[in-house]
Amino acid sequence: MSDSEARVSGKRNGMFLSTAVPFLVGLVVLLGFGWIVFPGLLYEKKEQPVAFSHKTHVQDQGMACTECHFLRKDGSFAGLPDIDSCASCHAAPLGDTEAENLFFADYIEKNKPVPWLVYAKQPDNVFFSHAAHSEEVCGTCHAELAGPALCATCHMDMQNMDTPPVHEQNILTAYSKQTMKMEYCERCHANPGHTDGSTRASNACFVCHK
Amino acid sequence: MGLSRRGFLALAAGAVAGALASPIVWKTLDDVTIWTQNWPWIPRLKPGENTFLATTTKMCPSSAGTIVRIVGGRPVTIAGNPEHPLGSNGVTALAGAEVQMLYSPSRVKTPLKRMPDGNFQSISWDEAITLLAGHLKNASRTKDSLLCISGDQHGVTANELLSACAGACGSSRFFLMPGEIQPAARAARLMGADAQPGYDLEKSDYVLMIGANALETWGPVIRNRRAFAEGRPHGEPPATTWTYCSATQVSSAAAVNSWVPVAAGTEAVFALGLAHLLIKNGYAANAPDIAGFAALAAEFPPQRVSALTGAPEALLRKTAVELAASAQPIVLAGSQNNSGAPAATVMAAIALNMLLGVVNKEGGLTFLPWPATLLEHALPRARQLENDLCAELAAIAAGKSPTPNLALIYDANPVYALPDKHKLLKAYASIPFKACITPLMTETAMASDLVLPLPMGLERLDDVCNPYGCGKNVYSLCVPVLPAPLTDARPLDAILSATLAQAQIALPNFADQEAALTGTKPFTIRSLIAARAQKMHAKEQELLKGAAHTDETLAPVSLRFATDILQKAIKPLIQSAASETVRIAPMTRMALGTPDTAIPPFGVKLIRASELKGTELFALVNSNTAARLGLTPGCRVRLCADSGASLELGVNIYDGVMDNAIAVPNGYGHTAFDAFSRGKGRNLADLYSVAVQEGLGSEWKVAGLRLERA
Amino acid sequence: MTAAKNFAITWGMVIDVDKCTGCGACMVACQAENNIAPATDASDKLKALNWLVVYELANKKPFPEHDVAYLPRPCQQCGNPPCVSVCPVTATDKNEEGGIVSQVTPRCIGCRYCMAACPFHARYFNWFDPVWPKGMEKTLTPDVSVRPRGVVEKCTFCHHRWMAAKDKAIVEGRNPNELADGEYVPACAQMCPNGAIVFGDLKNSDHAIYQILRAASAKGIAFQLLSRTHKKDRRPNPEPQVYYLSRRKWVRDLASFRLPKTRD
Amino acid sequence: MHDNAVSPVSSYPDSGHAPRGSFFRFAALMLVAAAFFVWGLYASYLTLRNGLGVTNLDNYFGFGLWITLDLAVIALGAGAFFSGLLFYILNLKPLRYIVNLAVIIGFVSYSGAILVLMLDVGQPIRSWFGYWHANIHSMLTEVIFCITLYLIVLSIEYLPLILGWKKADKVPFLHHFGHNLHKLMPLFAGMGIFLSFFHQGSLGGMYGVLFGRPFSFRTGVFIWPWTFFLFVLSAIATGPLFTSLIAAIIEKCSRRHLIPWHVRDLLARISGVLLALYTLAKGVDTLYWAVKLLPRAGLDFNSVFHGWAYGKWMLFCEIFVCGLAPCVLLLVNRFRSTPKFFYLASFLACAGVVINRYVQTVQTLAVPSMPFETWQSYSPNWVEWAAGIMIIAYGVLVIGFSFRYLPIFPSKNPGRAHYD
Repeated sequence: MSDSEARVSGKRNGMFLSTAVPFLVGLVVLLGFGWIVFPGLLYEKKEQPVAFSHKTHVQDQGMACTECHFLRKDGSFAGLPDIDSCASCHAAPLGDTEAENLFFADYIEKNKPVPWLVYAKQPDNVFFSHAAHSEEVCGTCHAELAGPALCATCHMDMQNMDTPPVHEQNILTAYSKQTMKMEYCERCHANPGHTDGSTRASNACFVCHK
Repeated sequence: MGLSRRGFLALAAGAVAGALASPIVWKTLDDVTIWTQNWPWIPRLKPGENTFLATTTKMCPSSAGTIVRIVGGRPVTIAGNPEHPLGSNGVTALAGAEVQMLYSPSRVKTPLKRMPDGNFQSISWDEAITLLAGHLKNASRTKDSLLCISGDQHGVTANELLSACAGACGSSRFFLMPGEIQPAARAARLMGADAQPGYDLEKSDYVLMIGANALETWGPVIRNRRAFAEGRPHGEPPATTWTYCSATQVSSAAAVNSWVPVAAGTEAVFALGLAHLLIKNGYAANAPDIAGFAALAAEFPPQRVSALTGAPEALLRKTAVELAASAQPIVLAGSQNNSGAPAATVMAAIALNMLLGVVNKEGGLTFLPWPATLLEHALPRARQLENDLCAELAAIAAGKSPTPNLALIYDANPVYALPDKHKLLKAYASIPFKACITPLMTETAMASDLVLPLPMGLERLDDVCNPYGCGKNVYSLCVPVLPAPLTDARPLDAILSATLAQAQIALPNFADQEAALTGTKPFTIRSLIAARAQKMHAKEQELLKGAAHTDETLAPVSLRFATDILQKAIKPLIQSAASETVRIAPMTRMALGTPDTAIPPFGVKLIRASELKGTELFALVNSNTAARLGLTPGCRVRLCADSGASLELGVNIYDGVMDNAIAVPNGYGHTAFDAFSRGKGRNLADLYSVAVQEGLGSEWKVAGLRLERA
Repeated sequence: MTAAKNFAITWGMVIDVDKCTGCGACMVACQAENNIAPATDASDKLKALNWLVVYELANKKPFPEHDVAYLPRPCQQCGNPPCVSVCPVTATDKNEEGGIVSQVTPRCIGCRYCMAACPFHARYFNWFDPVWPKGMEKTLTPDVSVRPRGVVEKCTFCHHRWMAAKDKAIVEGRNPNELADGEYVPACAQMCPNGAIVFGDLKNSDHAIYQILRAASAKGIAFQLLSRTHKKDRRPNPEPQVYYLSRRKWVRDLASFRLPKTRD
Repeated sequence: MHDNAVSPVSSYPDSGHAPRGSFFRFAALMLVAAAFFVWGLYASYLTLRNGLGVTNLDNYFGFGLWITLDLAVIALGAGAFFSGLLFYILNLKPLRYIVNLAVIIGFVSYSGAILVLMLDVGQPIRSWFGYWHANIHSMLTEVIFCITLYLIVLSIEYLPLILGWKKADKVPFLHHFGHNLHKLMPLFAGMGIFLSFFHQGSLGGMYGVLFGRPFSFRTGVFIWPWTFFLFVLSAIATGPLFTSLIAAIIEKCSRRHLIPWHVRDLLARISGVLLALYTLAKGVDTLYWAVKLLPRAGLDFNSVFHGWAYGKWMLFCEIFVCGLAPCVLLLVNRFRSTPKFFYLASFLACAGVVINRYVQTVQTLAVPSMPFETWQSYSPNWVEWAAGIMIIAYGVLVIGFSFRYLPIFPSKNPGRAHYD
């Protein structure tokens, strides 16, 4: 190659080095930051006020889920039990675990409701009817969604968790990491298989918004 | 090798590309958008279990049975209790706001003592009780030096406690705030019935309301409106006929069969006009002095009635014909500003009911026996209603009766509600020490020396007994829906018993031993209620769950027309009706609250655009009167009365007002309470003065109304 | 110009104007039920936020022929809603069984085009953030989200009460789409002391509203707001699901906008 | 300074080498504009911080001064796409003097409109929902799409002018980039024409489809009510006139002769024809509306006008004073060539469009929609005026700086990048 061509190719190599490489460096750094570091920054991690163990209650004590999470007579969902239903068994400390003593001192004796951090908390403008998503309704076609399996479609499988997972709350939206977004609900609500009259599901706005 | 400018630009471009291809931009945009849907400064909802508690509203004069919805221990909304005899599915606009009023900004939080510089300083309950006990002890030394004013028009237990306390301190000066019941009781007594006139609207097929706005503010309005609604199936011609006589064609006038324009204050003349027409076509009552009454009625031929009241003759005759034609007619009469008509008005109405022969009949005028008096020293209900607060304050002002040393005001707002501010409130102000037991910071509380917080209706145990206007005996309880009051408030029995004990005055005991229940302390609301329930053969547990006890027994009466008294009582009405060229037509609406509640937060949006603009109040006149008086829409006038009081208002044209009438809304002009009421418009009560007639109680009227361009 | 959408269930209202005394209990109940903030000064009626407003009608005659009537005006839940077609972000739609026009405030961008489209003025904008006196936010019901500033809101026939009634029916093993008459009633219909507001499924003959409306229409005393009568008016009719009754002709004429020439 | 005869040389603008007017005059003007801009910013801060309740808008008048201003500014900014059409597509060479200014005016009016829309929309952060949850039936969706896309096109058209700045021009890459971009202008002009035609029309369609509002409702063809075409026609008729007006103002301020008269004459003739067409169409539409549509909606011509603020005088102005009169002035040679009449005609035509936008926006909402309602009135408060004037000040600033530092008008100096 003549030196002019070398110079040109060198110039071209130089040009390649001085533009493409920084470009790639910038690209990779930001991609890494964006996909790995950034999501973590959005969430604020908090521990539950009481280290409640589902495993002890469900497996060791053989309690049924519906003893605490049940549908009331008026169709509304009881959600998390109030302090009185805990006190019905925990009138006095039953075991000697440190968590239970704390729970007893801070809440039972003061009859103060436990400020649980709800993992699947929906914002105020969303209405979710547990009655409409019961076993009878979904179970007719989905045999696999029996009992806890049905709950596990939207909630974390809590029944054999010994310590409650860390609650991660988005600092902007106040949603928790497990809060279902609309597209997750639309897996069933917008699924033609459900809205063709075979079920009562509908994707109309006011079915879920209030 | 340092970064060249080109290198830096390339790095930046790569970074931008990397950022765009990662969630940094898009997730943040999505989250910021969701942030706008859940702004932290917007109140959050709190879920909870729905429970419902039945109670009776004490805040609203309708005394209706209500059901309070409680979500996770928090009362949120209120609905009607259809099972309650005075209730229905609905509630009034005032009762509907009762839950929100629990959190009204003008709630009295702690006992307050007025300091020398005029400001209030919050003190402890012990300090307050000691202070009050001291004054009570001095007052008990001299006779009749304790003045008690109670705002509880519809209950008995609170009044019994208060009057028993006054009795224990040697004073019989216990007064209820002026209302519709006092003149009615006085008229009944004068006509030979020591009982409370009742109106069995449910079974009546023709209800004539002279001045009494029974579908808005007069009597137990929810029960009245249920009776009204039951008689009018949707879309069909009404099975019952309601006629409303008033100066303004508002509220009830829109739904009744016919509206008859009758000037405020001339209701008695209209009633006598009807009596005359009835007697002329053969109606007679077997009362002894029918002849005298017939002669008096004859002085009111239709032409004179029309001239005095402004009601067209044709409508007077039509009403008389309809009255005669109906099977179970009933005539109600009352004042148009809901604060007590002159006795003559109710006497004329009772006379009409006598003529129509509906006394103590189904669908007619039923006389209800007075509730029993349980405590010693307590004034019987009949005597409580004879005491006339306006007459008493007028006497104090005139020096005819001694100025009390101590005034004890319970759940009442006389400083705002009473007329004749120059005379009556000067007398009231001359009382050296005034203690006010009230849930809200009213004008009276602001003018008091000691303010004691009383729990709101939904926070205390109280009772409702035969509210004036009901047709049969009704007794029901106001049950607390909260475990404890939201402020440091104490119920009346706690305050009085602690004060009397501190002042070493013996707590009044049950009058007759039979009522003395085993072991319960007599001077408490709970035991009084238990005793009364037992006397009435009512089930106390049911009452505490919000059920009401009803009793159909009526007081046997033999009525007479008492024409001589009626003649004396009607003279001033005719004299003022003839002399006035233009008259005030008060307009009262339940939505704007009572003097004790002022305008509830949810009532503000119900204020009519033609009534209030910002803080300026507007009177309404029809086009004829406006032309005659030279008023143009939006001009400002000053209404002046002989008593020297004056009111500055704007003027709006509205043809739903009768001729020569200036319609002024009631319930404005508050100087206390909170931003929902304070400073809005003017207080119509200021314009009224009081004329006291011997043995006939006091009459509110605007003497010598003059109009000046402001 | 779409035709009216229809559904198996059509929630509707019949308001008997002849029984309304303008007391405002419905407006108070509506504010309490739907978490609407109180206002310290509402004399500017054009900025006051209510979902239901009671209009005062007059027959424009001088005293003594003057007559007054009160007309409560909720959202008419139109069968052919002028507002739904104009919303740029589909924040409002008539797509749900029951025929209630939904208003999803988390999606509304506050452009207020639907307010311009609605001839009944049934849509209200949050000009400021809602403020309750300290403590009064404890009386918020858990059924309706509190709306921030910058969004439009409207009467929803207390849609949350329908959802609660359906849940109760499901738990009791009944079909939630066949509710009995009165199981689902908006707050205004329940709280009206004169029973002037009748609510129910217009298509369900066991609901009282069905007979009341038929009888009234047969007698020609039922009317609808803006129900125009000119043959050649090719504008689509909003077809409200709210009907009114009045035995007084001037009320029917005034409110239903009959043409002067074609008045019967 | 002006010579009647149209001769190419002598009227050749003396741009390029002569200094661009004294810096002091320029700085003074820019300072005044900046002051108004800051005042507007304060009003915007209040609106965004406290909520739209600080304005006089209410539940009857959801649209007020800001929407009227938006529509007027976008209509008058139509000069950009229309002169783009004439120059790039129809190859009317003389327009090369004015096409760059037209683009800048277009950019200013659209970006200004978006600026004020961000204030006027209750939840500006959610405005991207217009794309994400678009409702294809709504005229406003089409407006949101086309206005934002056309703003991007305008920015792309504005970019080469920016790159023409002395300092930027020195960077070879930018110089070439700007030059190549200039070659693509016809493509962008074409896109601009398509987008503008639809959103100018949809802005009119927004009012025409309101079947709840008899004042603004119109029948039409397929899905477009007649107001769709009226708005487009009025926009392209007055756009170029507005551009000539701005050009005249710039010449007056900089005391320099920039655009030869024959360019303005050409624009005037085109606008005159279009204005005549528009006025005719507007007349026919008003007649049909008054005679046929209103009676069918239970109204008559008199019942939709009220008092001074919503009076018939504005309709008279729209059609005669600002419609017919400017047509005559623009189409008759004798008047067109005398600047005084030309500028009067331009001003009247533009004023006519502003009145039309005001009437369609505010009067539509003022007419009582239910028979038992009464007329309501609206008057903007200082917050709305301040934010409105901010847009005008923003325009003055951008045009001022562009004129001073960017090669808007073609100049003799070969060294400078110029585009014709």
